[in-house]
Amino acid sequence: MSSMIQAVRMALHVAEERHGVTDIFGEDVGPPLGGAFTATQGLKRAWNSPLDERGIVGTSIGLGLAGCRNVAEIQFCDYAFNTIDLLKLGGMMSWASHGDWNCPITIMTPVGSGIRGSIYHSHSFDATATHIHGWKIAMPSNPKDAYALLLSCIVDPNPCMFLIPKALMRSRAAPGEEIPGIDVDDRGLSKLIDAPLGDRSKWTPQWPDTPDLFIPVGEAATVRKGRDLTVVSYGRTLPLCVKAADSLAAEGIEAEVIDLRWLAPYDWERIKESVKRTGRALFVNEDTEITNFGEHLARRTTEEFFYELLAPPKVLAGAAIPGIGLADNLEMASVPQLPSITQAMRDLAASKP
Amino acid sequence: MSSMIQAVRMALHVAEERHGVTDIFGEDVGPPLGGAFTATQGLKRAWNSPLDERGIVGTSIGLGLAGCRNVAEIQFCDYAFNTIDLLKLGGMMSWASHGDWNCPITIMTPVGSGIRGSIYHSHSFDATATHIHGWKIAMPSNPKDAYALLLSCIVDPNPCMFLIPKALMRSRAAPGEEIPGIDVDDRGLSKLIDAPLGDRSKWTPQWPDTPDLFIPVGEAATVRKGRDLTVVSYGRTLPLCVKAADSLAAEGIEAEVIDLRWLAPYDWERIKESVKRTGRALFVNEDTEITNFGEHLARRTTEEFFYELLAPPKVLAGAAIPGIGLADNLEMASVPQLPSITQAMRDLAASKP
Amino acid sequence: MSIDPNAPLTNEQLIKLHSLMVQGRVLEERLIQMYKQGDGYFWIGGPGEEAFNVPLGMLIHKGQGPEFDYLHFHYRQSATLLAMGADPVDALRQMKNTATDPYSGGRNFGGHPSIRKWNIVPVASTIETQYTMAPGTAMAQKRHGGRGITIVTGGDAGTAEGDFATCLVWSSRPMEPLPVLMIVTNNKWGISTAAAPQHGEKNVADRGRAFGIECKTIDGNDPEVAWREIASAMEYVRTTRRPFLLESIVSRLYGHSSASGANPVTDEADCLKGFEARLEARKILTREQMDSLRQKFTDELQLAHRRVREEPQPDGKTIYDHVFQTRDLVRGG
Amino acid sequence: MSIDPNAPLTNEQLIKLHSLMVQGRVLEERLIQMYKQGDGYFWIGGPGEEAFNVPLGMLIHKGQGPEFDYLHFHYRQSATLLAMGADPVDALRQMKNTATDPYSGGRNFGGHPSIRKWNIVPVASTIETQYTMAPGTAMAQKRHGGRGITIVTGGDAGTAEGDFATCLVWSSRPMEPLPVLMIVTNNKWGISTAAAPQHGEKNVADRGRAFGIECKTIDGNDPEVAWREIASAMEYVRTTRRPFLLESIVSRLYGHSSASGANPVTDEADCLKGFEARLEARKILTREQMDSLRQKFTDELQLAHRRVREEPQPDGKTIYDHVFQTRDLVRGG
Ligand SMILES: Cc1ncc(C[n+]2csc(CCOP(=O)(O)OP(=O)(O)O)c2C)c(N)n1
Ligand SMILES: Cc1ncc(C[n+]2csc(CCOP(=O)(O)OP(=O)(O)O)c2C)c(N)n1
Ligand SMILES: [Mg+2]
Ligand SMILES: [Mg+2]
Repeated sequence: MSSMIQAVRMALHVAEERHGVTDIFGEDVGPPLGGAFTATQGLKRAWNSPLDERGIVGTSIGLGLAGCRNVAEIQFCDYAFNTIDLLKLGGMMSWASHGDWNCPITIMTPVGSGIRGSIYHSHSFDATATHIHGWKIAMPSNPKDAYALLLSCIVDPNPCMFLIPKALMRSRAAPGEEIPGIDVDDRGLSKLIDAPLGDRSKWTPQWPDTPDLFIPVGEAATVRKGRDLTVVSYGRTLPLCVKAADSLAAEGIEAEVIDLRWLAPYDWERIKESVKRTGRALFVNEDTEITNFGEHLARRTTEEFFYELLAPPKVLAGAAIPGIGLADNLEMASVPQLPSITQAMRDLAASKP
Repeated sequence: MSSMIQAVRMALHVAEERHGVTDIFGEDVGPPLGGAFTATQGLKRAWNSPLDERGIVGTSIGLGLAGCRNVAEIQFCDYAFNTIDLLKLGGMMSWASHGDWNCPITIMTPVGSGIRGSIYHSHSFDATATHIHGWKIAMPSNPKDAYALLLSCIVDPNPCMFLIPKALMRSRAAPGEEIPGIDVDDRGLSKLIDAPLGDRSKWTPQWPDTPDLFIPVGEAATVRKGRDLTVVSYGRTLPLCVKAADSLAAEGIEAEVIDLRWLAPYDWERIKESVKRTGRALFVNEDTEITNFGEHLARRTTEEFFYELLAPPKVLAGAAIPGIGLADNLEMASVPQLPSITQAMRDLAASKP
Repeated sequence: MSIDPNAPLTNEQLIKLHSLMVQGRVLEERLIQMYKQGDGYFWIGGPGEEAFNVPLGMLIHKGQGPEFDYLHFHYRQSATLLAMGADPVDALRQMKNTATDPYSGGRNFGGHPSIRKWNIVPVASTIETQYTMAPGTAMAQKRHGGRGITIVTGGDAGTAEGDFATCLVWSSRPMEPLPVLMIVTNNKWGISTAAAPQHGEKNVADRGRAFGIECKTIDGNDPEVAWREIASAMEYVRTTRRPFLLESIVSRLYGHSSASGANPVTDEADCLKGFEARLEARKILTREQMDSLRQKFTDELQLAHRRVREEPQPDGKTIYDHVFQTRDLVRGG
Repeated sequence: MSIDPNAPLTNEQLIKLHSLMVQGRVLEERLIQMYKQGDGYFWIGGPGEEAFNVPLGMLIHKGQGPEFDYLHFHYRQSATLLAMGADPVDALRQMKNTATDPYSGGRNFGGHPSIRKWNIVPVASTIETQYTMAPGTAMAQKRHGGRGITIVTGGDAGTAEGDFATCLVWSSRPMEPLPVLMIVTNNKWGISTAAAPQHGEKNVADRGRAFGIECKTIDGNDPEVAWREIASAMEYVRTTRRPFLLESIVSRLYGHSSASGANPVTDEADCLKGFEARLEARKILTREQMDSLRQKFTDELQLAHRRVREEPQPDGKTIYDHVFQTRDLVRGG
């Protein structure tokens, strides 16, 4: 079972081999390290940039305008907040030129909490990203989706953001959810594609022969069927929602869980069909809760089918504070965790019209 | 009747004379121009900075940390998107140091549409700003509030943003809503405090003796009472909401209009009291509609008093596109205007439970 | 095809240069008139920079894709576009934000072109962001081989933005120096802010030195000097595949933009006047020839103005068009 | 009180310097051990920079408000804090993110102090942002008069951020040059990225020259050189009220941070070893004295580690504390 970070790496390999990716770059992306999270080890097109996020985003756009499909990494999304103007410009190359240009780039960045990253390595980026129009935005919750979403971003002619939940970097594919073409066990895969500790200058990866997988832009997945309420989430909180749903089944509560996967454009039809059926909606993410993307989904839900709802749509998100504190208690109290998610689902299921 | 821009200028004068403001700075803020919108003409402490928004925000924070209360201007909020990380840092000086420091600064910037500013002089900043925690955020809809809100920002020990709706810069105080101490007419006031065209090097303003006015942080104003629906807005769209409400009275619809004034912290008690009474809520702003501050207010409204609502809360906001096009038709179609606001209010009042 | 920078310009070339400078000036004057007559909301442009901008346009290797020059312009480049062969009427269309505006469909301010077939990337109002993107196109060109280079232009005040330094850093990396011609047109102003009190550097171009970047400050008011220096800087970049920082001292003849009135100033050198005096003295053109040339362009553009005024405005329903592309236009070309 | 940079250090001063260097090294080793024993989630610090960081701390004019030095540090400054008189146990507390951590109440990573009474502004993880804020405190000092200066520190790779250029631009404006001592500790690495292929500049300090900023690159592994050069740069800034850019070549003895393992490296010069050999040769200290000093600090910090381990963790309910201040702490002081 590949981990999410291995899946990302394999997708990048496939992209540079078969989809014409010319550059994979960013801080510490090239040798010797191959990425702060090992996402870019052993890739032919990976190189180290200067420590300058504005230069990274600008260069990515420039390469894209010159027809070079590329993947640029911001080491942590926390360090993308000095580039919002450039992201806005990248997102408007087509629109502002009235369709004269496109910009086929992917910005990849780790997001969110879960590794005790303290104030400046725990930020979420989904609220910020979804407010920058002209980008397609993907965020996986499992390795196979990570692989397919990243490839889908890369082949798209538009600028795409690929947000990788830090907390799930080392999570492994569930049985039956493996990327095809990997016919070795975890250790075997690690031997093939994880760089050894120490000197790597003579190492070359042995890539398994994995196929092209894509997820149509804007297509969510219903990962658990249920009749009592609809939970819409993505990234780190998605597996927690599934876990909570599974545990609530014992209480007779059957929650449907939708993994959004694409935040822009997003799968409104699926949300609509589900919420109309269950009458109850919970939107879970870990970005801070004032001016939050879940609030957009909740207001649209309310606006469009208020009269069919059995309970008020609810948003469970991060606390509206400037950052996430380092100490365990602080991080736990700052962003949704399994108990708070379970409780929110239980409460919503119980609320009577 | 002073215009909003004159009110801002008078507040800055009072602030440098009586409230210890040491610096008012930014691009073209000092002589000879005194600000792209004339906000800083004739002020003693106004000076021109390099063309570097990151330096402006950083220097403002630095001055603040050294105890110098200051007002820094970003010429258009469109040019603050390369400084979001610094704004985040400014907003967390107290929180991250666990209360060891504070940062008494005000960032002032013109926002929004209404002057055919095209793609990069029409952005709103309220969605972005309200997602940066640790800042107090004010946005006036009339000259007197502009005066009082700016002074309130300046004397606050925390970082504050003062967002000035470009479209209202030249709007004048309504009768009875004049800043006290101005005992001349419009022309008279202009003679006293507007810099002459041409050479200004020998000009000095004659400031009227205006008093300290403050608006308690977080206090909204109910600018029109009504029983049928509650409209919450701020900035450019606020006077349009009032106008729409006045015209709808002829149709027998009585809308209550709340001018939020402070976006952070905001006056939840007032919204709550009103919406519980009217059962209908419309949130109007002109920032783009995905991950929008009005969506936060709408979801909180739904979450907290769903069962008391007579209709789904509605958000009327800007179109989710990368920018606002220059041509008249494009700008009109991109952000709420009087007809769309009136229609949204009419529809909401008509929607039957 | 390489150009010898030191070969004196032929009379034919000088006449062409002059004609384009005149046309450029007349175009800006027309755009200002459009603004003043209410046929446009905002004017910004380059009157006073023709002596630099025209040679630049003439020397650009124009076309689509990495073998041609990539152009990251700012908002004072109309004369460069003319020299490249752009239709001046398109500048009027963008000024009037018509649906026929080929650069932005009436979305962007005048002076903000985008022409993919000539590698002119969309001009943005955000000062200096173009300098962050230039290394990207230059990298593509370095790999592609050939003589294509990236040219980025901006003003003096804007160099205070970190993005200018970004371009210096990224184009001079020992692991991959880039074929970027960085141009700073120094008019000694940023809107109302005088340069002198703000700039610790004697010349902006000196900032390249620490990075081992070739740099030079030139008199941009003399088109022959400009031609020679641009050609020579381009030749350096085309052949060495390394960066060059060229600072050109220019005038700002109608103030910053319509925001500052767009009225003629009298205290700055007019490159066109100087050049015309020289052409007359050298007997290359007579005053009459030059006057009638100017009249011809003026008449043409006045007519064009009338026509453009009648062209349709974009429909409000189109605001969502082109948010996303369905085809990859920039690859394959 | 001014210091003569060229006066040789007295034996007493050398012994104090050495003692602080040893204490600084031992503190970092303890912090690394804490990390390795699970008493902290992340380590980053300055082992290898003591020869520069200790003299810096000793020479800082410490106190609150504009007559004292304002300090915009990065995350490798623990030895500077020790030299200023900070309690090393507080570094342990931040490492263990206890409620007693006086710098951030358990919110921030170790190595991220904030001490208002000494003008140490909150250290942030964001590389180079401190360089945008330094001009602000320096401006306050320029106006206030006196000898207080602003000191900002950062690494070599970080100078690629535009913020470094922002500090150069803002501190050298002819209208108001600022008393900023800009320090770059150049360890030739940014995490895993070697400096050489990324830097077109021969010395980072050369970037000051174009701005007329005094600049110098020094051997930061020699504490006597560092003392002299820091003292001399400070004296320049204190008296001329103008900026100075000081680049110090240093070692990185345990890699970048715990993210890269925090294991000792063997191929970089150890400033402490070099200094100790010299002290021994000059008969200022014996090997035994130095060994027992090290042992003493090691024992003290081991005990402190045990104590800190038992100190309370912050309560989750406190996350909203101090989002806003009710009082103005920085004015009046
Ligand atoms: C990032 C950004 N900040 C501010 C502005 C507003 N603005 C437009 S032009 C200008 C002055 C530019 O001066 P300079 O770089 O010297 O170019 P010039 O206009 O003189 O050619 C300013 C401040 C902007 N467009 N973008
Ligand atoms: C803005 C920003 N980008 C990226 C990072 C991640 N990061 C942390 S330290 C570092 C390298 C810093 O290198 P240098 O400036 O040379 O300082 P050193 O650590 O070598 O002392 C990077 C890339 C960050 N903290 N902040
Ligand atoms: Mg200029
Ligand atoms: Mg370094």
